[in-house]
Amino acid sequence: MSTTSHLETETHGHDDHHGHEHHKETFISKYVFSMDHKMISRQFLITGIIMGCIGVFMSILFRLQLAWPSESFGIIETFLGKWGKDGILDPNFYLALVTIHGTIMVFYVLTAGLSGTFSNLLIPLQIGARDMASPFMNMLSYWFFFLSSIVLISSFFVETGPASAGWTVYPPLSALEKAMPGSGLGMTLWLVAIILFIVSSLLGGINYISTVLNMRTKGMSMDRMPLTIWSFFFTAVLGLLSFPVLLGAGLFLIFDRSFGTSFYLSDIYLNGIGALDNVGGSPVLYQHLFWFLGHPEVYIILMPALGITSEVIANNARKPIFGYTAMVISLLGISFLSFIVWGHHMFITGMNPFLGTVFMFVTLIIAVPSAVKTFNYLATLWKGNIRFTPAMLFAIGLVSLFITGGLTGIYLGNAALDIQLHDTYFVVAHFHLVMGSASIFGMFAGIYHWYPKMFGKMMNNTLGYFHFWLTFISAYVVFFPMHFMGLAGVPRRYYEFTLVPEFGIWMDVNVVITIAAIVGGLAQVFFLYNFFVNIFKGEKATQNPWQSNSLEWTTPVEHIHGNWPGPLPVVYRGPYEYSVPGRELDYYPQNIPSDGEDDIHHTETVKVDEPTIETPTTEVDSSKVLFASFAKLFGLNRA
Amino acid sequence: MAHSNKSVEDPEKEYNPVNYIPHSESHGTKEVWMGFWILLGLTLIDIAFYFIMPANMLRNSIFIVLGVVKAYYIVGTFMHLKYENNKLMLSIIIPIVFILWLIVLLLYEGDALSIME
Amino acid sequence: MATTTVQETESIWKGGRSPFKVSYGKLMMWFFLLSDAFTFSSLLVFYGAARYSLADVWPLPDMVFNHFPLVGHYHLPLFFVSLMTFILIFSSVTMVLAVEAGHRNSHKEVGKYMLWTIIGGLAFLGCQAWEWSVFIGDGAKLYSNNFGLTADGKSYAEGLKVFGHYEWSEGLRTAGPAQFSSLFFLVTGFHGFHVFSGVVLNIIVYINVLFGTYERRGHYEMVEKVGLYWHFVDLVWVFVFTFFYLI
Amino acid sequence: MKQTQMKTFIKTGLMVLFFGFVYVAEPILELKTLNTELQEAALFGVGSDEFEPFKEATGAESLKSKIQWALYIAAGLLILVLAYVFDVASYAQKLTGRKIADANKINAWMLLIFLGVGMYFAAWEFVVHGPETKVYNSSSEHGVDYDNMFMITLIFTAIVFVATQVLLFVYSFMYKKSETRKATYYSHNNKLEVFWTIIPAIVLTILVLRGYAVWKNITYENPNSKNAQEIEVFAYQFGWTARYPGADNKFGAHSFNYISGTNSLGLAVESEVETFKEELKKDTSDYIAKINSIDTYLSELNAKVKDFKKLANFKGVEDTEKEIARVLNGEYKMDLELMLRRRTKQLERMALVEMNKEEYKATFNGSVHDDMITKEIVVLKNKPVKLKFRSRDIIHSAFLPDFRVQMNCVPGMNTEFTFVPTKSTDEIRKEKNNEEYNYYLYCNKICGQAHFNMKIKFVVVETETEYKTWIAAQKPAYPMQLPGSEKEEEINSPVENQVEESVVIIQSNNKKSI
Repeated sequence: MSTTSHLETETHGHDDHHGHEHHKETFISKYVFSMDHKMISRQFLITGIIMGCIGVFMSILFRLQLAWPSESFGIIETFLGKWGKDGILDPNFYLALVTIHGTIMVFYVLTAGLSGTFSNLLIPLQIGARDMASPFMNMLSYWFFFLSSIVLISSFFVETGPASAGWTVYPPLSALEKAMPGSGLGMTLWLVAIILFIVSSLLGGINYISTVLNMRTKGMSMDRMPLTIWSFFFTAVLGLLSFPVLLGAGLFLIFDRSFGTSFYLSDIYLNGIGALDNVGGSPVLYQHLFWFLGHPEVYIILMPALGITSEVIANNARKPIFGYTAMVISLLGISFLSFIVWGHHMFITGMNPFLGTVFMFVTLIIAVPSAVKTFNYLATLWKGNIRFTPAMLFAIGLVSLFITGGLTGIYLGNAALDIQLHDTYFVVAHFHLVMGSASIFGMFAGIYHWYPKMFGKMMNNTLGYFHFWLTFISAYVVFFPMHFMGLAGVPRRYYEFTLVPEFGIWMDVNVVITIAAIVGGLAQVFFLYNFFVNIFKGEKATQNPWQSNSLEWTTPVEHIHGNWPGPLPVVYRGPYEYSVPGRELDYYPQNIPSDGEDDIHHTETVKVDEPTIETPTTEVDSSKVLFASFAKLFGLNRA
Repeated sequence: MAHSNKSVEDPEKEYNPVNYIPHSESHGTKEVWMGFWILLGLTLIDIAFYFIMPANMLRNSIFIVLGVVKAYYIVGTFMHLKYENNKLMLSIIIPIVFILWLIVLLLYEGDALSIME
Repeated sequence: MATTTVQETESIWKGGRSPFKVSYGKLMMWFFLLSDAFTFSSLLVFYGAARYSLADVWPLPDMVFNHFPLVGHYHLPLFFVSLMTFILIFSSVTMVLAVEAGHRNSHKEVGKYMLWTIIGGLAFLGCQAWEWSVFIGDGAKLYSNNFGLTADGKSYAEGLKVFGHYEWSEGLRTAGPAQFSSLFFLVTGFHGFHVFSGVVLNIIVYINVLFGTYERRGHYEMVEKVGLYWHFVDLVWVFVFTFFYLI
Repeated sequence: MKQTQMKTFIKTGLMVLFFGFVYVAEPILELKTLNTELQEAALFGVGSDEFEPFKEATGAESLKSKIQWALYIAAGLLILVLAYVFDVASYAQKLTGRKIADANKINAWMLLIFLGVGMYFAAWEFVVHGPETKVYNSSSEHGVDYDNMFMITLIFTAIVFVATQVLLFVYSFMYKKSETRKATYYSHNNKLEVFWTIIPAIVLTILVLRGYAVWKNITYENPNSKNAQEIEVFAYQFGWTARYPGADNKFGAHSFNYISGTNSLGLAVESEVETFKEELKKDTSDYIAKINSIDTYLSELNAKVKDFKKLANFKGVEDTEKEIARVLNGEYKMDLELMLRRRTKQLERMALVEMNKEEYKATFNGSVHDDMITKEIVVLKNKPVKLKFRSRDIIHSAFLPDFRVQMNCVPGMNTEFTFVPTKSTDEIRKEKNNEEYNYYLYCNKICGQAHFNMKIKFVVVETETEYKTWIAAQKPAYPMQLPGSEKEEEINSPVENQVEESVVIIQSNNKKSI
């Protein structure tokens, strides 16, 4: 590119943004208002980790209450002040802790911290782009997220306390200021924070989608994209289509709260006030709109973790991921189905029971693509040559947790079984395993795997192993017994269980769970130390420490604007060509031309790209037919 | 974008997808005015039905169908989607399925709510 | 790139180019609009469900939106809102013409049509302001309204003729479902907010056109992007018109 | 890992531990001084109630909690030491070049051990906690279907669970890294993939169809729905009341507009409604009067402040000044206006209903006068019962875990659940070997601070005579007034009583804990 074009591009900045190596950077433009996707991903990650610490700490505080109800804990008074007088947690604040723990973990850690971080880091690097399509919007996306975090945290310093109607903030509880203290200013701040978050996710989402579609480098066809990119792509689509509905639901709720409308309110008599003048609304409609977001949100959380796991497992097992096509189709299937099943969260909320039947039918279909993914992971491990890096261990942990938590979904998706299990600890166990722990594990796998790329340093493996084993064991000890509590009908969000002998028998289990939770929380110290100290003191990373195929490892260790110093790499094959027969090295980077084939426009020779051990058969393969129809639909061509 | 077009033409230069702006051709103003008259006509038909027919389910469905037809002309002609790549078309239109599903279920639910009250 | 069409479709997903043959900016605008369509859908679907559940008591829209400026109390349902629709569609047309002129790199024409579009948008906003003020004057509040009809009111409404003079006396009207007015305010307000931001964007683009920014850049894609947004606003209005006024 | 780095880690850990120790030790010292204070108090005869709750309790309790914290910190230390030991090994390996510990092998073994131990504990859980879970121990008719459904699902999922977990960990172990072996290049097998797509699909179809049958029979096609005994369950923050339809088997009409201090369920009792209307009218005029006399109110408040200042009642001064601020910034007036609007609207709504005179009269039919309001729900064994749920303020969820019954109570909406109890309270007591055991209906939807204590006793009696005696002992809440007779005085609002009760429990609970 000539200098004139540089000048031109700088005058209208949104059109071009790469090749700025000579561009002078101040501290602010490099570290604070950075438009470089790698820096933004680091910002997302660190904010996410800080929010995660807050969220986990809160969970430990309320676990203390559950294990030793009405026992005094100095730590509770130290941190919560008037809400923990004499070291005893206030019942209202217990609900606030539960609510904010949920909100932080779901939105701030697992949506922004996981998908925000890795989408930003990996999308440009793995598809061979200089940066995101619009770096400016990318920056805005982070800063909206940051602002949103600040607003949410600030609700702790409100006199009436933060929102405490559960993370789903069902009206009328969340809509009536007099129904509980947490529904006052704290709730307003919650809504403001979530709306800012929606803006952030929207800006991020459209950026990720158009980057993936438009900015792949030469040869990076859709079927050569790493599964991480596929999962980020679908995640972005889910966020793009579902968050606006939450915006609608939130708008109605704000109007109900502040302007006296009755969208969700009807026939209410409040103690101390009398009959309210709201008639004709329906709280069930809020639940519909909320869960139209809420269910895809579950997959927004989980899918990036699954994508990261695919990459990490294939890389460390030194094998191609088993059934790439099936993996993509099941991601697509999960994304599609996640939009039409939201009602399984409301089987017994007064929704028309016939709709319950409809939702049950579509819900259980989701188990099929999930099962396919699991089996494919197992087949990938089979006859591999597995290297247990901490990332790999976390990926294996994810698969294990995903199986355990996913299977309990079959119970909850069944309307009949949900009658007993709804809102009990069974639900808590289910979603903490399948989307909580599993996604956190995916996030850790990603951090351990791409840390060398993010910071140019290596993390310490030993600390990583300790971190993994303690976290893994405590995750199971915390959540596995909860299934049994739930089956016995122990309701969630109860401040204490001692008042009823029926639930009192679970006290010893509660103690075990709490101790495991504390151990699990402390185990994160290993990670935090490992993470933050190695940024400065870690061993310098080599360019491709994991002998990986994908493009991000072809960039220099030191970050530069525009990612590649020379021209963009050209891609010749899929990302999972590990242990290709006849090759000395057990990996085959995507950008290395194979012999006798350096012109990618030759469609005939592309066949060489996919060496299969199967002998070509003439019979029609049904899955190929399925893929072909998809391919036709989206113009995907496997040459 | 002058320089980007250059880079597309010149294979030696690095290809830059960001600056890729396809040659957008003008489809003339004829179709635009055509679209305008159709929309106007449909709106007038709406109004005609409004005054001629008594309010019932059939009339409502006519309105909805006409609304969808109007949407087709706005999106197709004005927003140019008819002339865009058909994959772009599909990726915009397919997600609308979810909205339809939401509409069907919530109308059903609204009906059920009215019975319950 | 002298390839035949067949080969081209085969290789468009191969990377190194846009598979949709659009720039990233336009793609982003499309996806933003898709997202926004979901926002509006959630509002309108809620409207549908609420209206369905209150079908028996829902006020008749033609008994409410039957004013026309300067003519006084004559029963003119749909006339004013048709005018608003016409204004918005017309501004959409001028927007397309601006885009089309942009394709021809005709600096002057783009400016001219942009100006017309801005005027159309402002006119629409003015109409909406007038309609709101009449609506509020009739007794609509965000949390209540008096558009329900008593038994007498119903027979009076049935007897009303188009172009006929009318007067709501005591006992004809009563409290209607609050959702009627609150949804009207919320949805048309949200739409009006979109129109307003569209006008602001149009003005920014217009100023850039006047300064020749796009001429220097060599293409008028910005006009196209803003145009997409503007048409989307029009699209939403089609449905607002259908659901709030017609049905 | 560099050893220096490890050292830093240990150092930091020790620092943290040191501060932790100081944190723990500090109150122990404090406690001594507290004790002397108490002794002095005893010596010089200071009233014990002044000191009692605040010193002694916090001291001992916080010591206890500090000890717990000390334990956690000790656990943390153990972990640190382990990390150190482990890392010395790897450092020594680097130094000597000999393999002392192969992390890859260790982790592979750990995974295998984890599988074994984990499976053992999973089985242990099933054996030990399984029986506590009420599966195959339901007290209702549909509970049997439910349990069968559950068992089928459990069998399918357990098989998949064991198989996949075993494969996952065993494969991980078997195919751990080896220098001599190369991974097998095996990227896909379409037949296999189709196979494991179809198998789950078939299994899930079976589950869905069965689940559909059970769900349908419980909810919208419940055969018992027509002939069931109807009981209305009314939820409010934080408690429940039940209403029995009485001899005529018909519930009287109700409206949330009619809810008043003496008519907590908002029943259409004409006398109640009339008096309540008068009350509301009085309220409205009161609010109007208050709005009109804000200035006098303000001067009253100012006078009050002066009085309090004279008395040196700082709390009073503060409160009154707050109130003055509220008046000055208009909040006071806004609140009053809001309340006025609410009352006016309520009256308007009541008037709207009254517009149709005949229908309005018809709502006050006789069926309300034999309705009985009770503080517990009593039903007869083996007789279908239909619970009709209503909520006064926010969403609650009626949950009877023993019966596999749950349904949300939504304000402005009527929900219901029909089921047949098959096990009486006596039977379950015998079964549990617990004479105190009771069925309860709990709240299972987050609803505020006393959510965890919102329950009502649910009794299943064995015989019809028992049921009849109980019913006979209940008095109608609003008996038919014979013209000229006095209204019964005793009937208080059961709802209000219950509310106080639950608040009291919270307070006593907190006291106990302090």
